[in-house]
Parts: sequence; C-alpha cells; structure tokens
Amino acid sequence: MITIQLNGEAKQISEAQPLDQVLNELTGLPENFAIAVNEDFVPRSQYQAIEITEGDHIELLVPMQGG
Amino acid sequence: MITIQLNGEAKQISEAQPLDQVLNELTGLPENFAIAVNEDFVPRSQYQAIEITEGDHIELLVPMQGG
Amino acid sequence: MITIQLNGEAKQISEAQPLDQVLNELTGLPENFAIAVNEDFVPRSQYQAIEITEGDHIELLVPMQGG
Amino acid sequence: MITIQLNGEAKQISEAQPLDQVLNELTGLPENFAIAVNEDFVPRSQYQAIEITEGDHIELLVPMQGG
Amino acid sequence: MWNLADKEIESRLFIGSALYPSPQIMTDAIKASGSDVVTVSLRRQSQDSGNQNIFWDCIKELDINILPNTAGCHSVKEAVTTAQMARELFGTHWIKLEVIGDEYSLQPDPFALLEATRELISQGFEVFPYCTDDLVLCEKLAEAGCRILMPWGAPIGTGKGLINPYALKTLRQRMPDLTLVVDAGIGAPSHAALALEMGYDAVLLNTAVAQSPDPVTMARGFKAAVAAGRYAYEAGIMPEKDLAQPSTPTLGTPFWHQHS
Amino acid sequence: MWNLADKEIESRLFIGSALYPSPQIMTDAIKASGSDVVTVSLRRQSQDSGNQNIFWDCIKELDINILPNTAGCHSVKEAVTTAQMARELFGTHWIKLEVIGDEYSLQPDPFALLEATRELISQGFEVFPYCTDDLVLCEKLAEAGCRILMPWGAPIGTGKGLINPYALKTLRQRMPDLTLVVDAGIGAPSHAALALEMGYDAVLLNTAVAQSPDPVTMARGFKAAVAAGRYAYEAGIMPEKDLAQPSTPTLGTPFWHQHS
Amino acid sequence: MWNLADKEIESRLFIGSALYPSPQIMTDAIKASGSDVVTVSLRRQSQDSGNQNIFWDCIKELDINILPNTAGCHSVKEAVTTAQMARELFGTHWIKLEVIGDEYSLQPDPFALLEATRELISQGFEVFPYCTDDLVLCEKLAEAGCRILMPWGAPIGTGKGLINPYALKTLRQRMPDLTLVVDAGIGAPSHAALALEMGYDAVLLNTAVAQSPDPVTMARGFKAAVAAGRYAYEAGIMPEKDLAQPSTPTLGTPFWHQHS
Amino acid sequence: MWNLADKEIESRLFIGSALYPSPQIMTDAIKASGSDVVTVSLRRQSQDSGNQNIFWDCIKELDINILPNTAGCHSVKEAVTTAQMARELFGTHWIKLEVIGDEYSLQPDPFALLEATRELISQGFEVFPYCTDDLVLCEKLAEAGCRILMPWGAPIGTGKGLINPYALKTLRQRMPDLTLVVDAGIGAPSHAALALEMGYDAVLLNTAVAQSPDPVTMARGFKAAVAAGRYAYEAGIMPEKDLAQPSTPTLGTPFWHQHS
Repeated sequence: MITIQLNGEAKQISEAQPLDQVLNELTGLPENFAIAVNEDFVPRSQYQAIEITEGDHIELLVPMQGG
Repeated sequence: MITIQLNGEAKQISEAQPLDQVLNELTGLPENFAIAVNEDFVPRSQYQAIEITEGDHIELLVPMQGG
Repeated sequence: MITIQLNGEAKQISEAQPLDQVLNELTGLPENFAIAVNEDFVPRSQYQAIEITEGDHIELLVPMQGG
Repeated sequence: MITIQLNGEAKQISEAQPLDQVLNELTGLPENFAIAVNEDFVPRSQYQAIEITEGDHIELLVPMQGG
Repeated sequence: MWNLADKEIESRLFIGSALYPSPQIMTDAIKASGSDVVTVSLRRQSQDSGNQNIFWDCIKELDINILPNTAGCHSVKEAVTTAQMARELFGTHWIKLEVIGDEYSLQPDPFALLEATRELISQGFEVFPYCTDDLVLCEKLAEAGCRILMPWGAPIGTGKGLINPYALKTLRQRMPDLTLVVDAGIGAPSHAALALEMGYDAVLLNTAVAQSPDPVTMARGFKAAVAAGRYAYEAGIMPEKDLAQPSTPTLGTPFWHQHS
Repeated sequence: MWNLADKEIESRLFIGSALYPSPQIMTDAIKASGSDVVTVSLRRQSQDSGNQNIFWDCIKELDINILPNTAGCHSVKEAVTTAQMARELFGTHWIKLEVIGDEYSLQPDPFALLEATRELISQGFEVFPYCTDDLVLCEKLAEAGCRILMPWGAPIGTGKGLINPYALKTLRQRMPDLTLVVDAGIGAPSHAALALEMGYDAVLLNTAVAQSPDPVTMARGFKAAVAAGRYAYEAGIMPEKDLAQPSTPTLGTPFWHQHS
Repeated sequence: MWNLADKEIESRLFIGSALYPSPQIMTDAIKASGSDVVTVSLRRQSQDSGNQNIFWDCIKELDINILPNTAGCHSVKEAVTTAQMARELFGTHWIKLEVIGDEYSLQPDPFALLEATRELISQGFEVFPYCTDDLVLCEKLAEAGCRILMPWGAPIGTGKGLINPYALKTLRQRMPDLTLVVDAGIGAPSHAALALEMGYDAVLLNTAVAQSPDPVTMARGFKAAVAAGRYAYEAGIMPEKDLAQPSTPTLGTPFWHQHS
Repeated sequence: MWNLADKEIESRLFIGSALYPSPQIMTDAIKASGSDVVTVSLRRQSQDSGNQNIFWDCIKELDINILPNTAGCHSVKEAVTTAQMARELFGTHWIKLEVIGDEYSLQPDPFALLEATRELISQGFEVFPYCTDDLVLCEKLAEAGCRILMPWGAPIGTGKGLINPYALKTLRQRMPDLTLVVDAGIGAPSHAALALEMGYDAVLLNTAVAQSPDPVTMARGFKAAVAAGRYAYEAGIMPEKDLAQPSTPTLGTPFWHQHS
C-alpha cells in the first residue's frame, strides 16, 4: 500500500499505478473535471501514461462559482 | 388715434376699444395664445369686456420651447 | 402668596413686586446675568420699574459655553 | 587626430589619452562635476587610468535644478 | 407605472423641449426618451412665423403631459401671471414654477418662490417648484401644499450632475412621502442613474439631450439610465465596504493556494 | 454587436456566477442581465455533492461565453496550471488571469501578472488580465500580446465604484484600440454607466448583483446602465460648464422680464 | 492684521468655547489657537454652581473679542430677545445669529434668519449670521446691512469639511467685498486651509478642536492651517493641469536620455 | 525633530530647486519653507555659464540636506549611472530614484524602478524611490531594503493634490513602520496638510512653490501646512459624523427653546 494526496486528503492505494486506474476506483467521480499532479496540469490524453506513486499530490478540480 | 404697446412694440389704434376688437385687426394672429394686459392675465372670457386704452401694454404669448 | 416661574421652576413670592426685589431675595445670584420676563428682554435700568406678578416667567441667563 | 563626443558634441583631440589629460585641456572646466564615459560612471580616482579613444562618449555633468 | 399628481405615468424622465437642432430632432429625441412629461414655455411669437407654430404642432402630436414653466420670471407677480396664462393656453393646472433669484447662477429665489407657490396653490395650481436643495425651504414648500418638489442637481445647463449629494440624500430621507425630482444640472446618464438610486422619483433635463451631437441616441441613454437607477433602488444596493471581499469562493481552493 | 476576442457579442456587461442565494436565482439574474459572458472558477468538489454539479448544469444551460478565472492564485506557476486545467475543462482558451499580490486588498501583483501573461499567451491563450489602472503595467501587458485589459475600478467586493477616474480616463485615452473592461469594485449601476461613458468597452461585476436583496431586478438595472453609458458615449456628452446657461430661450420673453 | 467689523485683529481663526474636557484645557486650547474671537452662549445657571461661573472667569481672563451666539433659537422673537440679553451681558453689539430651521441638521432657517437680521441691524447690532451657502439668501443678508456672512461648510459638528465647494466658490466670487467666514462643519486643518485658499476671510470652528483627544495640539494645527491657507491665497495658487509637467529641466539631459 | 534615514531633521517638507524665477528667489523660498531637504539634479553645463555655477553656490550656502534625483532616466542603466555620479558629485549616498515609464504622465516604471532599487541598495545607496501608490510595488520596494517610499499624489506638475486618497490611506495603514513621503502632484497647502493628517511623514514638492506668483510667501504657506497636518495627526482628528451635533450645550436653554 502506498499513500497519495487527493485534493488535500491522504488516500491509500494498492501500489503505484497509472492515473486513470486511480480515477476508475474513485466513487462519485464527477462528470466534468481537470487534473493536476504535483502542481502540473495533466491533460486527459496523459491519464494512462502518467504513473501515480508514493506521495504524489493529485488535484481534481470541477467547475465552480467564480467572479 | 391712440398708441398702445403690443409685445413691446408701439402700435396705433383708432381709439380705445375692447381687446377682442384689437385682436381682430391683427394680421397673423396665432391659433394658440394667451394674453396679459399691463401684467395682468386676461382670460378669453374677458376679451370683450376689457377696454384697451392709451398706453396699455398687451402681451400676446404663444407656446414656445422650454426646459 | 403668588407663583411665578424662574428659569422654568415654580417659585412662591409674597406678593407682586418689582423685579429687583425678587432678585434681592435670591440666594446664589450670579455676578453676571441678563434677564427676560415673558420672553421680553428687561434691561438692568428697568429692574425697579418692572412689576413681577402672578404667572410671570423670568429667565435669568448667564454666560455659558458656546460654539 | 581622433574624434570623441563631449556632452553630445564632437570634439577633436590629438590622440588617445587618459581622461585627466582631456579634462586639463578643457576651457571653463567647472569646479564641481562628475563624469561618465560610454554610459559608465568614472570615479575621480580613475581619471588617470582610463584611456579615452576614438568615438568615446564623455558626459560631464554638473549640479543643476531638480524637483 | 407610478403616480404623478394623480396621473399614472410610466417614465421617470421628464424632458425639456428647448435647444434642439430642429423640430424633427426634438420630436424624435422626445419619443426616444420615452418621457411622459415635456416642459414648454410661453414667449412672444417671432415676427416671421406668421400664424404658424411648428414647434407647438410637434409637441401636440407627441400627445404627452405638458408641463409649462415660468422660466425667466424674477418676481412673484411675473410668475403668477405667467402661470395663469399657461393654464389657459395649455389647458393644464400643472406649472413648473421658476422664480430666478440670480442672473448668473439662474438659481431659484427661495423667498419669492415660496410666496408665489402659496399664491398659485390657493388658485388651484399643481405647483412643481424648481427649488434649491435647502431642507428648510423644501419643508415650507411642502407645508404650502406642494406634493412635488424639484431641487436642482447643479445650476441650469452646467451639466455638473449632483454637486451636493449629501443635501439631496438628506432631503430624500427627510421627505419620504413627497415626489422628488432632480431638475437641472444633469449632464450624463450616470448622473440620472445616481439620482434614481438615491430614491428620487424622477429627473428633469433638457440641455444634456438637446445639446448632444446626437440628441436621439442620448435620449435613449437617459431613458435607460433612469430605468437602471430605479431598478437598483427597488432591488437594494449593496453597502459600500472598505475592505476587499473575494467573490469567487475560497472553499475548495487547491492546496497550492493555502497561504498564511 | 461588438467584437470581443473575435466573437460578436451584444452585451457590454460581463457577469460573475458567485455569491447568489441559489442556483435558480443565479440563472434568472444572469438571464436578466443580458450578459453574453459569465465568469467561473475551478475548485475541489465538495464532498457531499456526489458526482452532481448543479451549478455547472445551470451555467451550461445558459449557453453563453464562459470566462474561467484563476481566482486565488498567488504565483505564476499556480496561475498557469489553473489556466491549463481551465482550457481543458471548459473547452475555451479564454482566461481571466488573476494573480493576487495582497491578501487584504486582493489587488493584482503587477510583476507576477505580467510574467504569467507572457507565458499563457505563448501557449495560445486569450488572456483577460485583471490588472490595476497603472498605465505602464497596462502598456507592458499590451506589448505582451493582450488585446483585452481589465483594470480594477476598486478592490474586489467593495462596491466603491471608480476610485481613480483620472487614471482610468488616462488609460482609455492612451490605449484607444484595446478592449478595456472595468473589472471589480462596481457597486451600483451609476458606476457602470460612468465607465461606459468614459469609453470603456464593458464592465465585469458580480457582488453588486449577487448580493443585492433582489439580484434579478439589480441585474436588469445593470443591463440598462451599460446600455445608458454606451449610448451616451456614442452620442457624445455635453461639455461641463462652470456658468449656468438658460435652456428656455430668452428671446421673446415678455417685457416684464427685461432685467439689467 | 485685518479688519473685522472695525476691529484690527490678527488671527483668521474664530473658536468656540464648548465641549472641552475642562475649563483649563479650554483656556490652553484657545490660547494655542491664537484666536482673537471666541464664541459664547447664554444659558440658565446650573443649580449647583452657586454664584460662581468658572467658565466665564476663564473667558474673561483670555481678554479677546467675545462673539455671543443665539444657539438653540428657533424663532425670530427668541433670537432677538437673546441678542438683546447678550448685548447687555457681554457688553458687545456683536451677535452670531443662529436661527435653527431643522432639529436634525441644525441648519439655519433662511426666512427667520433674514427677518431677525433686519430687526437686529435696525437695533444697532453687528450681525454675524450663521447662514447656508445660498447665494440669494446671502445677497439679501448683505442688502439688509450685514458686513459679515458666515455660511456653513457642513452641518454643525459633522466634521465633513466643505461639502459644497462650488457654492462656496461662487459666493466668494460674487461677494468680493464682504467678510466671509466658513462656520460649522470643519473637521480637520486641511478643511480650514482650503477655505482660506478659496479666499474666505476666516473660519469658525469648535468641535474639531474641543473633541480632539488633544485639543491644545489640535488648536496649534488649526492656527497653522489658517495661516497656510491665507499665505497661499495671497501668493497665488498654481493652476491645476491635466498633463504632467517635468519640474527638473530637460535641457542639458545627458544623451542617454534623448527619447523620441 | 524626526528621523530621516538616520538624520535628525525638523521639517516635514522636502522642496525642489527648479522652476524659480531667479536663484535669489529660490534661495529665499527654500529658506522660507524651513525645509531641511532639497532636491537637485545632474545636467550638462550650459555653454555660456563658463566655470561658474551660481545655482550650486546658492544651494551650498543653504547648508541643508541634498537629495539628488535621477529625473529623466528611462532605464535601469541610466538611473544607476546617474546615481553613482550623484554620489561622487554631491557627496551623499541619498538618491531620489526616478525611472520614468511614460513620457506624458511621467509616471514611474514599476518594473525598472524595482530593479534599479535592488541594484543601488546593493551598492550602499539610501534609495528614496519615486513610486506609484501601488501596494504590491511598495511592498516589494520595502523587501528590497527601502526604508523610505515616495508615492505620487498626482502626476508631476499637475497640482491635482491626492487623486487617490483611498490607495494612499491603505498604504499608510499597511506600512506603519516605513517613512512615507507624498511626492509630486501637490498644488496647494491644503493638499499637503491632508497628506500629513493621513499620517504621511512628509511631502516633497516643487512646482506649487516655484510657479506661484509669489514663491516666498507660498513657501511659508506650505511650511505652515505641514505643521498643521502633523499637529492634527498627533492630536487625533474627530471622526466624521453624518448627523449634526450641537456644539453649544442644550442643557439650560431657556423655556422658549423647548421644542418637541
């Protein structure tokens, strides 16, 4: 088991794995979102390619009110 | 002949006479107007009754631009 | 005994009398003051002449702070 | 003879030479001044050391009104 | 719709009929302004116009409320006589009462204005006094029977807008039940919007529209401005704050935004 | 219709989507405002909302131009990453670039703003920088490739209106060809009208509408206000005068009016 | 030295005697202010003070000009009686004439003020009317025989400064020969300096000094402020410009400064 | 006495040496101003003046602190070289750092200013940056090591006074420990008094004195104005109120004054 940060909260996952796999296991994954890993934007096309490992910070953001 | 003032200009009329007579003799009498004689308003109903005499000041006013 | 008003407070005096007599009987009469009786100013020169009678209002005013 | 610029005006001098020599030959050299050569400040201590050559721009500035 | 002296009207813009490049442009501008009230005056007919009065024909055609003025009057007597002539000529008991107290500022004479107001109200006129923003004067005009007051924003024709907002605010607060109209001095739609935001019932203007290079478009601008100001007044304006407040929520900001 | 970053739009009011009492009121207010451009942000999803995003469903339904912001970003890096995420998430290369330089005034950091602008423009974004009214900063942003600048009127959420009209006027005069939008600080329709009268192309606001007791009516107010200001700008505003000028003609005034 | 109602005085600051923390502080503050004129009122003696009047003893000791007021009077009759009492009590025919027209704004009643002024001048008083900035009222007061007018800057005790500079400027321009004193509303030395810069002959204030945490130091501040404003008026103030103008000469700038 | 960059000085007025009608008037005006700090520049000597420098002889004679400026510099390089020349020529490490970012407004270039500041501080200069009122810029200048900041009141030579008091107030509140001087734009003593009342440590001006028809008298005016403003700041200014408050006590008013 390794620990990552998802939107600021610690989360256990079995092992290092591609981002899309991490996402597949999420419950209540929103329809529209965008992702940054360790402060870098990760385009959808890279979800399979990019490997999530121990200590990575994932930000999963959705549309929200703004001024 | 006596002299009266009509809108600030001297005007000769044959003799003292009712206001309506003075008006009848005017050329280019406007359709809409109101009259004051010697600074007092004279309602239409008084045109016959009121006598115009030497030195009277008649003001014959019409609708005009205003702010 | 008759009742007069002095600076808004009822006051008993023996009888109708000149203003200066009323003043003489006052305790703590200020050094500098001016007087109005029934809203009329009474110059010092009139203190003897003017008679205070039942129901008169005396205002005795002194120098005070002002802006 | 070589040409230099002194305060924006062309000036002929015999040959490349130290700055202090250039200054010595100036008439009406002000009492108080500071110098920049080719936009670099030249401290007094360097007047002998620094060589003025063809095309150099000398700025000789004096105290003046300022806000 | 709102109630002005027992008439139901739509617009909160009263407009003047003077200073336009042509009668046609005047007509178009007044229509574009959406005004239900137009001010007019009484003057001697110009020599050359014969018995024609193109101006008046245009105004009648507009078929909106006529508000005659007593512009140029300097005494109670002049103003009263002019008002009486206006009542007969225009068939209305409405009168915009102007009694000028100063040739340069064209400001109202509070003393003659109050006296003329009392006289005209006793004669059954609905007096719209062109007044200053002086609270005491306005209270006396109300006591005299005015249901409508028209304090100036700035001197006539200056276009300075509301030069004393503090006095105008005080007036509105202290006289909540009167119909208050800012008359004169308005130069731009933002001035008119501000007056309505402050709770004024309407504005009266002339020069700002008539002297614009494009009066018709400017009339549209003022029509929109009074609507804007009135909506804001009815909706309620946010209180001004001294410190910044984020509009975008701070909740849910990514970790990189956590700052001490 | 006017051209904003190669799109033809109608309204000169850009509106925010935050701080409304409810999604329904937000939707109604934005519709009432007539805006063609709405600002949104990116945030973490709140736990309880499941995979639902009612807010976003409402916004999509409006079918108007989305202008994502980088609100809350304090560094170039944060702003650039947020912009990149926004481009994918909202399918637009438009970005309202905010790089906050001070927690209290929420004012832009001119230095980080310029750097982030250069980076994002090199990546093909259409940058709408939220900036100060500093002329030199604005010129550098324009040199960096901005076609649109959004100087503040006052600090975000204060509702103070245009606190430095002199600077804003200078900006408009000096940058006649850029699209200039007053963003932040606007509290009342009269403020918006003034910005448009000064020649600004549009205003962006949020709090003044969302925090009004009646956002929908206030939205109507601002819709009318920007129209009013724009009409006035196009028509031409009368020059302010120091001396009063009669609107009613003095020619033809009865003799009793002849005063020395 | 300048001439006030036939007396040669130095200071252009008139000061009030109310609201100070103590008689001692009042005395020190008035001395520090350099004022040659102090305002006082007439009131009933408080019960407990016996025949003592410490306040009056302090004022007499100052040995400066006394300007009694009619503060709190609401009618012509009250004001006239109070003025008559003041003349005897203070041995001066100077009177600061206040006739209040409104309990909340404490503003002058123009109508009662003018009537009381006429009456008191006929009785030989030197009337210093506390008036509004209404030009017509001021002209009537001058016609009534006033040589000195004291228009308000703002309502008494608000400290707002000069809320209508346009009206005050007009007043000064139109009445070049009268002694004009801004009375009431001044809150800070910069307000007083501005009044003097505008050509006002003096200012009268009380609260701004008395209610400062340190009245004596504030009195020094106002003393300096009226001097500052007067010097500026006498020297002549530079005209305001819209475009920047270098102060440091551009002639003789090194070549690296030549910019197109 | 107060501490400016480790020197104890008296006056809170810094004065410029340009634009006077004559060297004599300059000398008299600077003496009359009571200034302890005078600004000067570096320029090419005019041809005709031979080795004479009457200006500089006058300034030396004043024997007060010299603050050389870099007026007219548009780049970091120019400013740094000019500062270095000034240090040798005037024998001071003080420098008023101007890096102009715009020919018309003569406003500072925030970017070049910050860079030049860092360079000069690393070379041991005491930098007095002429800056805008931008809080973020000012914070960066402070981080760079400035102990003194000189934000503009308005563009140089306009005499508009403090065009953005809100920004200047914010600056003062947020930077309580820095020495803050309002530089440029001041046109009248009331402007200077206001700056000091707001807690600014001093003002720097030139045109308002030098271009007055009577510079010496105007210099006295500004000397008094900064004293006035400072006294007020130290004493504490009364809070502005919206409602009138009687200064004369209501207690003890005669019965005829009892009003409901």
